[in-house]
This record gives sequence, C-alpha cells and structure tokens, in this order.
Amino acid sequence: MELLPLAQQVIFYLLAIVIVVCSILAVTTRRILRAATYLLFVLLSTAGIYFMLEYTFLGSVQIAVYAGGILVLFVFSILLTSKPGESTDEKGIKHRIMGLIAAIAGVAVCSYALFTYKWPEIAMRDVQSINDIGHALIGMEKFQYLLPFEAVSVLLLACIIGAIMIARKR
Amino acid sequence: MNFLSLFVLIPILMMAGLAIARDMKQIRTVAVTFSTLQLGLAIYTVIKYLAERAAGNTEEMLFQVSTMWYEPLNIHYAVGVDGISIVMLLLTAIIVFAGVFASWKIEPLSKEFFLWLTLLSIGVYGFFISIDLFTMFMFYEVALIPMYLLIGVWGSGKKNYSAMKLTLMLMGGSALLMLGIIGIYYHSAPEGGTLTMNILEIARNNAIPHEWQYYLFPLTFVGFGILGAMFPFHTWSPDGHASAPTAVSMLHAGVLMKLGGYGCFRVAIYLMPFAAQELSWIFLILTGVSVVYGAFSACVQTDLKYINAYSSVSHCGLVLFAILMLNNTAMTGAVMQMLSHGLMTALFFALIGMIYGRTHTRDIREMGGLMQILPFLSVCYVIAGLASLGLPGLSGFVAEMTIFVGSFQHTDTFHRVFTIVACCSIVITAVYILRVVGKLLYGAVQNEHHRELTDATWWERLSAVTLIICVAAIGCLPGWISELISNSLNAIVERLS
Amino acid sequence: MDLSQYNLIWEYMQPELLLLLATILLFFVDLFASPRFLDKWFSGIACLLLAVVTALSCIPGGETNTLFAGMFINTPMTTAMKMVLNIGTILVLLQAHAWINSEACRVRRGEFYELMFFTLFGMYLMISSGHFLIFFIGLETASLPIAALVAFNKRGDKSYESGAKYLFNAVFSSAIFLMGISFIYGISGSLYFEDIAATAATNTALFVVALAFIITGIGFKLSLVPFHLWTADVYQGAPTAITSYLSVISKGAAAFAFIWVLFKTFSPAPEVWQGILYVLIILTITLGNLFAIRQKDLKRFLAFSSISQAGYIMLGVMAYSAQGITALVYYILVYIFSNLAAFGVIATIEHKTGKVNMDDYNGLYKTNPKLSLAMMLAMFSLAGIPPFAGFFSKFFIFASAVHSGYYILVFIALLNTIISLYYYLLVVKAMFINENENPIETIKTGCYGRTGIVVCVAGILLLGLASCVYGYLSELSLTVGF
Amino acid sequence: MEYTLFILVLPLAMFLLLGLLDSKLKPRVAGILGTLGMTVCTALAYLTAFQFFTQPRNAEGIIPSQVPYNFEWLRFTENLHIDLGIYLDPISVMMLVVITTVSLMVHIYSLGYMHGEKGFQRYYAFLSLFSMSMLGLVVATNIFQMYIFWELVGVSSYLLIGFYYTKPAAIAASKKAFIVTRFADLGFLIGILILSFFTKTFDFVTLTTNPTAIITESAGATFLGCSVASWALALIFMGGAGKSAMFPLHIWLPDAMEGPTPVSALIHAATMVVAGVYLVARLFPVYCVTPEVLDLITTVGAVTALYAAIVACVQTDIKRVLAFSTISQIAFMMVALGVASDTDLHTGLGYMASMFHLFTHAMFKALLFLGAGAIIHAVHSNEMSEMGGLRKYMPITHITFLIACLAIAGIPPFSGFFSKDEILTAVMEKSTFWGIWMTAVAGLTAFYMFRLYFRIFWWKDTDCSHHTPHEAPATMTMPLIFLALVTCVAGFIPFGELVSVNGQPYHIHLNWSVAATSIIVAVCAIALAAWLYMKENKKPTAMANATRTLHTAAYRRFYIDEIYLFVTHKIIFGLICRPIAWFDRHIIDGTMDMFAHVTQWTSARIKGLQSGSIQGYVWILLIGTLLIATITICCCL
Amino acid sequence: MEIPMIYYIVLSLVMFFAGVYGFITRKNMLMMLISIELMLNAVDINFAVFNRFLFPEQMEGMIFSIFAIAIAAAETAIAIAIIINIYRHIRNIDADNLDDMKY
Repeated sequence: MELLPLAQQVIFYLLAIVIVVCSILAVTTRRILRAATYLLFVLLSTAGIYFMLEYTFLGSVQIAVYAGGILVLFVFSILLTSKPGESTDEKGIKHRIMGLIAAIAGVAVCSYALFTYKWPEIAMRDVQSINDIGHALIGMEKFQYLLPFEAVSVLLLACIIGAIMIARKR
Repeated sequence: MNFLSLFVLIPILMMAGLAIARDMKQIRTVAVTFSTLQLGLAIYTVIKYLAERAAGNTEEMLFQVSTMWYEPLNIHYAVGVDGISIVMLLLTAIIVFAGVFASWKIEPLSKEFFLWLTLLSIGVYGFFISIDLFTMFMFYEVALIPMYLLIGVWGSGKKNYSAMKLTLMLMGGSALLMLGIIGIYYHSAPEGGTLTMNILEIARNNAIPHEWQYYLFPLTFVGFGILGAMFPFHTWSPDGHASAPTAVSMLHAGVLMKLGGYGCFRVAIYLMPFAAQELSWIFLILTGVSVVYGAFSACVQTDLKYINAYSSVSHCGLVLFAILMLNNTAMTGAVMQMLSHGLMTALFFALIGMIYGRTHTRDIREMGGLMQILPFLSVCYVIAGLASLGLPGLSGFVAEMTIFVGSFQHTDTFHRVFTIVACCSIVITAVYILRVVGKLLYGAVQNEHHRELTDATWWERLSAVTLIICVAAIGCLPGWISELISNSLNAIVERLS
Repeated sequence: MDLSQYNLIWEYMQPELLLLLATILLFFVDLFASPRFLDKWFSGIACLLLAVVTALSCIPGGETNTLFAGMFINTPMTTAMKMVLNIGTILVLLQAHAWINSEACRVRRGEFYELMFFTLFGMYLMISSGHFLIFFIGLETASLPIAALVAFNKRGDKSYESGAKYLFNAVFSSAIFLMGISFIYGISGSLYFEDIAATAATNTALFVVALAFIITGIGFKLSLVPFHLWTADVYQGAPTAITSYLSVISKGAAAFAFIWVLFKTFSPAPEVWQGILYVLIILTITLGNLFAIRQKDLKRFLAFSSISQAGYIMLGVMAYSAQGITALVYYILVYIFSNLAAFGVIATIEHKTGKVNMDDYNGLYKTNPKLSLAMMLAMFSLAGIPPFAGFFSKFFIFASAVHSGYYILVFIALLNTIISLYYYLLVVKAMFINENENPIETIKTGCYGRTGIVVCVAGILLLGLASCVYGYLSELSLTVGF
Repeated sequence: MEYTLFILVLPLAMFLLLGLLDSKLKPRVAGILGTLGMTVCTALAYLTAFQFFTQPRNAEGIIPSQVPYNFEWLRFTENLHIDLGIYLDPISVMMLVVITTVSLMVHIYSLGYMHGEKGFQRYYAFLSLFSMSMLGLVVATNIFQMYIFWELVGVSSYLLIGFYYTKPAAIAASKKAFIVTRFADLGFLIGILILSFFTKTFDFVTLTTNPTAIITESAGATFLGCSVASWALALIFMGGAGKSAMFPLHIWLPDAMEGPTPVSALIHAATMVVAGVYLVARLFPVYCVTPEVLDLITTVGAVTALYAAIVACVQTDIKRVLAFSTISQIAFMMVALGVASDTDLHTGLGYMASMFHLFTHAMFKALLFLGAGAIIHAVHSNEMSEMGGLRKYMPITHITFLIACLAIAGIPPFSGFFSKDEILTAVMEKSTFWGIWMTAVAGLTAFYMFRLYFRIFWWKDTDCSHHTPHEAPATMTMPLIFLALVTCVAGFIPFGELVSVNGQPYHIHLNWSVAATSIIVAVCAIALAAWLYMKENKKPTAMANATRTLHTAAYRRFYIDEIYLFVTHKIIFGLICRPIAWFDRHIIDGTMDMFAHVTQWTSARIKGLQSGSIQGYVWILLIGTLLIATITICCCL
Repeated sequence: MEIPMIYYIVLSLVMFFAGVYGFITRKNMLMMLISIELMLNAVDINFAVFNRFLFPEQMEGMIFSIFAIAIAAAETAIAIAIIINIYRHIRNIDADNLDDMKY
C-alpha cells in the first residue's frame, strides 16, 4: 500500500493529532465512558499508524483485540461499576502536580536519550508477507517464535483461570 | 577424631542430655556431670600439651587437625592449641563448672537456662580451639547470641534494654570483624597463591600488603575490642552485667570478654604485625584511657554489679593495653590478666549473685555489716577484692606486674609514659574495692531484715571455693603458666620484629 | 521444521514440560476426584507431583544447552535454580494445606494449585530465557496469576486491597519494563540476549535509560527500593500462603532471572548497572530495615525484612562472578527455608487464632514451645546468627561482594545487619521474654504444616553445617563462564 | 643455713591453719598455737643471727652475705625475673631479730590483751600473716620480692587496723592506711620499673655491687632537670616514705591507731613503718650515686621529724602521741641515712646510726605501745583526760614505761641515747644547720614523751573514774619487762661491729660534745614537762590559750588531713570520678543510645513514604527510575 | 518515507506519559486501567516503528507487539476481575479507598 509522500504526511499528522489530543483527553476527562471512547480513538489511530508502517497484520490485531475485545470489556465493566453519566473526580491538585512532574520528567529524560542517540540510516525495504509471519510464529529457528507462542497460551490460560476465580461470586 | 573436638562435642551431648532431662534433679545431674567431664578434659589437655612440649614438639600449635569444610573458599574446620588457648580452655572449663553450681536454683525454665548456657560455652570452646578464621568467627558469634535470651529471660532490672544493647553492640563488633576477616582472607596469599582461612598459613604466607593492613587491623582490633570492652565501646558492659543472671555474668565477664583479647592478638596482631606496630599508639591511648577511666567510674557507682562491670572495663582495658605493647612479656601479662580477671571477676559475680539472691538489692547504700551475717560470702568477697586490687599471692598481682614490667620494657618513651598512666589504676582500684568492702561488709548492719539471712549453701561454697583456689594457685605459682604462655607467644612476637 | 529437535526439547526443557504435565494432571484430579478424597490428599498429590518433577528433572546436565536458536537456555545452574524454587514451592504448599482446606477456601482449591504451578512455570521461563519476549511472557505469567492469588480471600479482610495494589503496581512496572525493552530493541535490533550483548552501544543515554527501565521492571518483583512500596501492603493483606510464596519463590525467581539478564545482556557495561545497583542496595537494605523496626503486624514486618534481604541478595549480583552466583543461589535457598519457617509458624497461628500481631505472640513460648523455637530459629537464621544456615549464606554473599572490591558496600550492609538483628530479636523477645496474661492457647499443628515447619527447621540447622550444598552449587557455577 | 626458710614458712603455715580453721579452733588453742609458732620462729632467727655474726669475716673484714635459698618465681624477660629467696646480710639479720622479737612479744601480750575478743583466731591468723610478710620483706633478695611482701604487709596492716570491723572509725582508718600507702607504692612500683628498665635487674646484689657503673651508664636520659635514675630512686623513696609515714604521706599512721594496740606496737611502731628506712638502707649504695635524692631524704626526714614532734606535743590521745613520736623517730633514721655516704666508714656513720636507732627504737617503741595498751586496757580509754596518777595502780607498767621514755628522750644509759647520739653526730658532721634542727627535735621529743608520761602516771593523785584501774595480767607484763630489759642493755651492743655502711667493723665512739648538748637539751625538756604536768594545774591550759592559733593548728595536725580530704573528696571524687561516671552514662552511653534513637526517629519520620496509595507508590517508582537514569547518565557519560 | 522516525517515537512518548499522568491522577481504577492501556499501546508503537525503520530485515519488533497486545489483553482481564471483586466488596472502585494498609 504505497501512499504519496504528501498524503502520507497528511495522514500521519492527522493521526498524530488525534492520538495526542485523545490521549490527553482520555486521561483528563471526568466522564469515564468518554475516556473509554477517547481510548478507542487512540487505539484506532494507532492501528492507522501500523497500517502506515505497512504492518497490516499488526494493525488488524490491534483493531481486533484492542478495539474489539478489550474496549468492550471496559465498557461492560464501566457500566457495571458506575451509574451512567456519573463523573469521576480527579485527585487533588497535589496529585495532579505530582503526575505532571512525573510525566514531564519522563518525557524529558526519554527524549534526551532518544534525541542524543545516533540512529543509523537504513534503506527502506519491503515488509514481510503474512506468510512469513505465519512461519515465524511456528518456527524454531532464529527469529522464529514457536516457544513464545506456546508460552503465551499458557499465560492466557492462567489468566483466564485467575480472572474467573476472582470474578466469580463464591 | 581429634580429642580437641571433644570440647565442642561434650557440650553438644550435654545439650542433648538436658533436652531429655525431666526434672530439676536430672538437669543438675547432667549439668554437673558434663561440666566436670569438661573440666577433666581441659586438665587432660593441659597435661598432654605439657607432655608433648616436654617431648620436644616445637610446632607452633599442637594437636592440629584440619578437615576441609567449604572447599570453594578453602574453609577448613581446623583446630589446634598452643599454650594460650589451653589456658583459656582451662579457664572456661573452670568457670562453667563454677557457673553450674552458682545457678543451682535457677528459675524459671531451668532446662532452657542450662541449654543456652551450654550453647554459649560451645561457642567459647570452639573459638579457643579454632585456628581457622571462619570457624573461629562462627564460634565467636555462637557465643554472643545466647546472651540475649539469658539476660532477657533470667535477668533482672532493665533487662530488656540491657540485653538488646549488649547484643547489638557486640554484633556491631562482629560486623566489623566479619569485614576484617573477609578482607584478610582475600589477601591471605601472594598473587596467584591459594587463599586460605587458616591462621597459621596466613601468617606463614605473610602476604597481606601493608596498605591493606592499615584498614584491616583497625577493623579486626576494634571488632574484638568491643567485646573486650574497649573505650568508648564498653557501655554494653555495665548494663549487660548488671542485668544478667549470676552464671551468665560469670561466664560473660569471665570468659566471653576474653574472647576479645584473645582475638585481638590471635587475629589482629598476629596476622597484621606491620599495622599493629604502626597503629598501636592510637589504640594504646584508647585502652590506656579505658584502664583509668573504668577505674574512676567504678569509684562512684552504687550498684555492686556496676562497680564490677566498670572494674572489668578497667581490667580488660589492661589486657588490650598490654597486647598492644607487642612484646613477649607484656603479652604474657595480658594472657595472665585474662586468666586472672576471668577467675576473679567470675568469683565476684558469683558472690554478688549470691548476696543479691538473699538481700534482693545490689545497692551498697542499702546494705552493710554483711560480715556479721554472711561471714563465708563476705570473706570470699574480701578475697576477690584483694585479688582484684592486686594482692601478691593472688592472681591479679602476677598478671598486672607482668604487664607493667613488660610494658615498661618498650623502647619507646610514649609507651612507657602510658604504662605509668595505666599503673595509676592500681591505686584507684584499691579505692573502689575498699569502698565497697567497707560499706558492704564492714560496719553496722543497715537493714535489720538482713539479720535473718543464712550463709552460703554447699553448692555456693563449692562454686566460690573452686574459683578462689584457682585464683590463689595462679597467684602463688605463676611460673609454669607464665612460661607456658610466654613460649607460645614467641611465634607471635617473632613476627613483630 | 526439523523433527529431530523434539528430542532435544524433551531433554532440555524437562522441568518445564514436566511441570505443565503435572498441572494437567492436577486439573484432572481436581475434576474427577471426590471432594472427601481431595480434602485429605489434594495437597499431598500436589506436593508429590512437584517432588516428582523435581526428582526427574534435577539430573545434573553437564553443559549449557540452547533451544530455539538461543531463545531458551538450559544450563546446570538454571536447573539448580528451578529445583530450589520447586523445593520452596513444596514447602509453601505443605504449609498452605490447613488454610486451603478450610471451609472458606475449599471451593477454589483446585485453582489455587493450578495457578501456583502456572506461576512456577512462568518463573522457569524467566530463568531459562534467552530472549526478552520469553522473559517478558515469563514475567507476566509469574505475576498476573499471583495477583489473582493475592486477592484470593473473599471474606472481609484486606485481600482485595492487596490484590489491586499488586496488580496495578505490577502492570505499571511492566509497562515501564516494556518501554525499556523497546529502547534496547531500538539500539540493538534484536531481543536475543547474546545479540544485545554483542551489538549494544553501551555509552549512550538511551542505553542507560533502557537499563534503568529494565531494572525497574525486575526490581519491582524483587522489591528493591524505591520499587518496593507495594510489598508491605500486599504481604500484609494476602493470604499467608501467598505471602510466603511471594516473599521467597517469586523473589528468588526474580533474582535468578535478574542475574541472567544482567550477566548475559548487559555484560558489555557491568560498571553501569553495578553503579545503579550499588545505590539501590544501600537504599534497599537501609529503608527495609528502617521500616521493619516499627512494624507490629508480623506479615508486614516480614515484608520489610524481606525487602532488606533482597538488598543482601543483590550483593551476589554485584559481585558479578561465579562465586557471586553461587552465593546468591545458596542465599536464596537458605532464605527460603528461614523465611518459610517463619511463615509456617505465622500461618499456623493465624489459621488457628487469626492473630498476626507481634503483641499477640507475647509469652508464646509458655504455651507453644515448639512453634516458638521454630520461629526463633527462623529469626536467627534471617539475622545471620551461626550455626544456623543464615550465617553461612550471609558470610558467603558478603565474601563474594568483597572479592569484587565492594568493601564499603559490604560495610554498610554489615552495619545494617545490626538493625535487622534488633527487629528479629524483637520477635524473639515477644515470644520468650514478654509476659502475657492470656497468651495464644496451645496449638496442635496439622500433619502437613508440621512437616513443612520441620523440614524448614532441618534446613536451617543443616544447610550451613553440611557444606555439600554450597560445594555443589559452586561446581555448577563454574560452568557459567564469564 | 637452709633452716632460715622455716622462719618464713612457719608463720605462713600458721596463717593458713588459723585462717582456714578459724572458729573451729578454740580461741585459746589458736592463741597458743600462734605464739608457739612465733616462738620457734624467734628461736630460729636468733640462731641465724648467732651463726651469721659469728662466722669468719673475709679478707676485707666484711661478714660475707649469704643467699641460702633462692628460686625463680616468675620470669619476665631474660634479665628480669622475680626470685623468691632469702638474703642474709647484717641488716636483714638484724631485722629478723627485731621482727621476731617484737612479734613474739606481741603474740604473748595479745593472749592477755585480746582475751575474750570476738575473732581472736582471726587476729592471730593476721598476726602470723603479717609476721610472714614482714620477714619476707627483710630477707628479700631482689627489689621485686620486696615489693611483693611490701604489699602483703600493707594488706595485713589493713586487715589488722580494720580488725574491729564494726567500728566505723576503724574501717575508715584501715581504708585510709591502705590507700595512702598504696599511693606511695605506686611511686615505688614506677621507681622499680624505671630502675629495672635502665639496670636490667631486680637483684639487690647486682644493683649494689657496682651501682655507679650501672646507673651512670644507662641513665643519660633526664626528666625535668634530673637524671632518670634520680627520679627512679626518688620514686622508690616515695614508696618508703609512704610506708614510713614521712611527711606528707604520714596521715594514715595516726589514724591507724584505731587498730588493737598490740598491732600498733608491732606494725605501726616497731616493724612495718621502718620498712621505708630499711628500703633506703637496702639500696643505700645506689642512693649514694645520686646525692640529690639523699638530700631530698634528709629534707623530708627533717621536716617530718619537726612536724611530728610539734604535733605530738599537743595531742591528747595517748596512742596518737605515740604515733607522732614514731613518725618523728623514723624521720630521725631517714635523716641519718640522708646525711650518710658510702665513701668510707666515717662518712657512713649515718647509715650505721640509722640502723642502730631502728633497732633500739623498735624495742622501746614497742614497749611504749604495749605499755599504753596495758593502760588502755586498764582505764578503757585512750584519752589523757581520763588518766592520771596511775603509777600507784600499775607499778610494772609505770616503771617499764618510764624506762622507755628515758630511752626515747636520749638519757644514758638507755639504748635510745646511744643510737640517737650517733645520728646527731652524723648529722652535725654533714651540716650544722640540720644538726641544730635535729637536736631541737630531740629536745621536743623528750618534752612530749614526758608530757605523756606525767599526764598518765602523775597529774592527779587519785583516780576519779568509776572503777579502779589494776595492773595487767602476767601475759601482758612479761613482754613489758622483757622489752624494758632489752632497752636498758641494747645500747651496749657493739652495733657498729656488726652493721656498717660497707660491712667492715666500726667502733662506736661517742662524740661527747654532741652527746652532752643533747643530754642537756633533753633534761631541760624533761624538767619543763615535769614543771607543767607533774601536778594537776592550769598552766598547760593557759599556755594553750596563749598560743591558741598554733595550738589549734598543731592539734589539728596542721590541717594536712583536711587538705587530703579536700583533694580526695572534692577533687578526685567530685571533679574526676563523678564527672567521668556522668560522662560515661550520658555522653558515651548516650551516644550509643542516640544511634538507636536516631534510627527509630528516622523510621518514624519516613513512614509517610509508605502512604498506602497505589498512585503514590507508582509515582515514587517512576521518579526513582528517572532519577536513577538521570544520575547514571550524568555520572557515566 | 518522508516522515522521520523520531516523530513516531515522540508520538509514542507523549502517549506513554499521558498514560502515566492519568495513572497517577485518576481515582477511578478503571481510569487507571485505561491509562495503562495507553502506556502499553505506546510501547507497541515503539516496537513497530523501530522494526520498520531500523531493522526491517526481521520482524522482531512487530511480533513482539503482537504478543504484547495479547498480554495486555490478559492483564486487562485479570485487572477487571479484580476491580469487580473490589466493587463487590466496597461498592466503589476508587483507588483512594484502598489505603487501609499503610506505614
């Protein structure tokens, strides 16, 4: 999916603005359901970024799992735990300043580190096909991921058991 | 199986025996049997040692046995004795023996009391027979920790505070010590050699660099010095001794504080002779101060045990002081002082315990005229006092004189001047001893209730007499013991020159 | 795909596969056995299975084996570490028996065992990983189910609060950890440990930030200061069995994994992470101790004690040598026995009387001499008093740190042992010295619990005196290679 | 002469026997056992003296000294070792005789005097202990052996002074005696240390054979202008001065009179207090190398003699008078030693005179004390005011006491005259100033002794106390008579033949000008005393009132005790001990406690970190991470 | 491609620390969870971007992202279970109420 450079830029900035604005809104809005909605926008835009990077599989997973799965879970639990329209308070000013300090300091440190690092210039090349991804996920060679694939299944199983155990009434 | 290990094995068996003992009678039987056995063993060791030396065995340590324990670090269970350690073993055996009788009626939890006491003695015996730094250190700590419970459970007064302070300060010492020992270990062999914990091997390798000795010597010396009640780390001693039960005070002041002195020269000075010479002046000042300072402090105390504890500070200060003189005579004196102080301070604490057990006070202002009521105990107390102030014919004199003469042979004027300062303690000692004797034993009976008190029972007499005999024996015939020690010190002194 | 590799997988991944097998077996037992049978034998079966896993897989292999092109590494040392964890888990299970079979918990008994086994599996992965993806999966497998376990109790106690605290802290730190990994990936282009070590540009700010983030992620599990704050609250609120599991097994696994991450991945820049750890160790030991001295709740108290213990454990990492690894593994082994002895006693008493306050323990010796003795031995061992095992482990770990030249650090650690001795003695004091008008009544310990405590006490007494354990570990550590 | 060992062993055995059996023995049996032991001892001592002095002299006319017994007790270094042995030379043999004689007399006397006292057995045990120690002191072969027994006599003295241990005054006195002498002994010990450091020996023979070489060779070092050797010897003298109650270390002796009177006779008059003189005499050749120390000895002795004599004039407690008289007389001996030198027999006259006076003084002072004991026994008081006119009731005591008084006053033909005359001669030859000084003191001596005598035996005609005093029993009078006899004849012993500075016989010839002067002075003093005290009258009171200040000062012993009390209580206890004890409890111990408190305090202060809120935890976690990263970046890059 | 890599990274940084801010300032536990999702999502972007721009030969970063998404889902599941558990206990999901244990 080749895009024109200009279009690419426009799309990027569009996505970037959506991501930044929605991220900030998601963590500052008082309505929890709105926050979930903003999160949805962020997640979708992220998927958009993946598509831009030509990681279509990743983008699909993002939409399917995050937007489709996790967010639904969120909405359900929000509806379960709060009355509609109820707004949630932020913590006091002290905490907001603390949060701001942490966030700004974090951004500062990380951007210093990132900007001072000399990134190598690599010629772009085509991304791997979905076929390759499939092979990588069940291969045992280097850069193939059978073991994590199996391991993560155990993790998911464990989490399911755990979640059920906690969430069920008895 | 080396017979020296029996010193550790017998107390272990004793603990087993105590564990299955049912009533007080059985507990006593076990305690007496094993402590007598131990005393016998100590005497046997002395005889065997003398015989071996007479037969011309000139090894530095006799009856050496070394079993590999932790191979990766070359840690051995290594035992061996020289004249100094057997003297100390004998001292321990005597005091444990006397201590068993002194705690004949200990309550409550008598079984536990003896168990802990025995654990303490395991540590002490083990320490004296070890020639491997690790084993030595291990036994050292084994000896420290039972103190907490012994004081905490069976003590009196502000026992919790005292027990905690004592334990923590001594552990502070052993913290320094542990670092020192590890440091010594990593410099124990020349570049490329096999590192070792064996004291004799380290001495033979003589590989600790001089600049390292500057760090390691203070660590080990202060580490052991804290147990030896070195100024200004002595404050655990008055509180600790005052709160401890009789037998524990005896064992602690009598033997445990000697671990400090013994360690100081067996580890600090023997292994780091260079730093010992260079830095001795600092510690001389500290120990010299503690000799006089302890004595002065004792002058105004009113609690019998505090007086004795400060007196111990003074006397043990003398031990360290003499050790730092780094010559054979003074160090011989130091060992003899350890022996002598061990015996007489144990005697003191035993008597104080017995008096306290009757009058329920240790404040000398509340007592008086005990000579009329408790003649046996009082006479013993006077004898102990006389030994403490250095009456010829009792052990204190011999030890102190050896120290003073030895110290004064030092070629450096500074050391000689400090010797004179230390000498002053003999006058101050007389002051506080006579003060107590005058107030406590002489004069009119202060408290009429005391008139009904009964004099010592047979076990108390046995305990006191055992110690008095030893004090007098050393005081009258010091020659062989001094020679025994002095010969063993040659190896250490040679390294210093 | 090369089928011949399956043989190797079976051979090299034996602990993991056996453990999964055991988990599946437990599933079936849970499903099909009668409740009365389970009341009696479930713990036994679980322990037995784990013991079998341990026995079958502890065959000491000679050399380092890698699978999946370096993603999974099996060395004699990793096997030994896993076995250490197994032993600890068996002890935890033994001690949990009485509690898990109580009326309130019986229903979720099966899940308890399964989740335990899963987390253990996660830890195995962490220890054996040669790739950050595996490491991360292992880390999450080892922490997410634990969050569920922490919130295990449903009655009105603090369990839910602890669960939330643990989970949110875990998730947050894992996010930071992930950020760190992403930076590392940006620097080296690969997540295989050996690739990172080979290509990472160590003298860049990005590398340092990445390292700091990764240390945070693992430091959280180890509860190093300042990532430790969740520890006390979680330990206090979680069911005692889980607390003990968290404090020894989870912490031990994290330490083991930490070694490999640092030694393998960051070996090009040891001075950087040693510098960071230097500060962290001092903070950890000191703050842990400072907080511990004022605790009254024994579980909270042990939480802070375990924080400062983590600092000591890290000394072995600092050493960055075969000796350091040996000392660390040995330390953790001893720590497992000591701490579990303490938790065993606490669990027993808490289960019978619900009392966990230090003041409740006043005069315990009068009524429960054996429990008090076990507790005392545990305290002494934790404080490093000879002849108990704790002394040896502490000595060896200090020795290893000194060997690498950290005299000052060890000195500070040693000074801290004095503070730690103080609060350990407080417990002993409560049991032996303090008077109490109505002490805890005489408690009859169940068979499993007793076995658990007895084994721990035996370990405390013997691990130090019997030098073979340390010797064996030392031999294994020589195969690590630096 | 190996049997000399038994002179030491017998009393020791007695001590152990009586001490261990204590109340299991009947008091009478104990007393007799002790006395018998002492008798044997005395016999052995006489036999020794006889054999020793009758043995052939060597080529230089010196009686060779002997070491019949010596063994190494404790070895310090190659050269320094404490030997225990017996060294027989003229002065030690002389001392043996003196000690055993007086001791035997006291043993016998005590059978009567102490009859019925509680702790009779203990008393005899201590007496034996003292005898053993004192005998050991005089036969010491080396300076350290001397020190050992020196300490032992100190302790026996302590025990005997404090014999009445329920009496607060006795306890205080015993403590004082011990501590003051102990303080002096510290000087002795340090002196020994210094001396042995330079000479590398303790042995008397080695020290005295060629002292000049040893000392000048090694004592190049100086301290405060004096050579170290001088310091050493001065310090050793300090030890001697303490035991011999020289000013200003004399304060213990008057108080020591709280002990039983026979003890005062034995220890605080005849034997132990002269140990200081004996010590100087023993080391005399060494002292001769450092004349400045001898001058010091002279000065101290002379000052003490005058001081004690003045104080003795106004005391009212008869034992106190005797105590000060003892101090004064010992000072005479010290002065005599101080003015002597060892160049030849003539200049060494002082040495001989000192020893001679020691001998005679021991006898008549013991007699005086025992007499005083008999008087106290009779009137149950020490105070002069309680006495008077006793001559009728106690004739034997009266006569023997008079003999002793005459002897001490220096009236021929009693022994005191001869010895004191030699001293005055020796002093006069060295320095006229000191000669006149000492003569004046001799006059004072005669005055206060006869003041004492007249106050006791004359003054009033009839006794007004409630009961009639009676003569003491035979066990008490027998020793009195024996000692009186000795006092009468001792002056005629050819003492100089036996004891002299270099061992060669010295023929005593009286210097009649000195002798005449002293006799005249003494007679005048006696007359004055008789005028004042023969009959009860108001003259003494009037005189005392006339010189109130001086009288009070003298009566209060010139406030020396008060000064000591001030120094010990206010300065040592108040300004050193208490502050140190406070410092220890509050500063040193406080620092240790402070560590604990600071830890606790910090712990309480930082508890806010553990706020219980998830966000707080996370914030700290994140900030911690960022800080670590920042710091590391700053440090490493 | 025209857009420099660092733009993407800054984007993800902003997202990450917005999450951090939210996590610290919000009381509601679900909000905290939403913040966490933001943070995880930001990391995923990082991986993908690094992979695409710097190391396009392999797929390490992208695959890691896939796994990370899966794990995030698992986390969310457990977290929501715990939140519901808390809601059952105290009828409230404010993090501020969870400070019974402190100091």
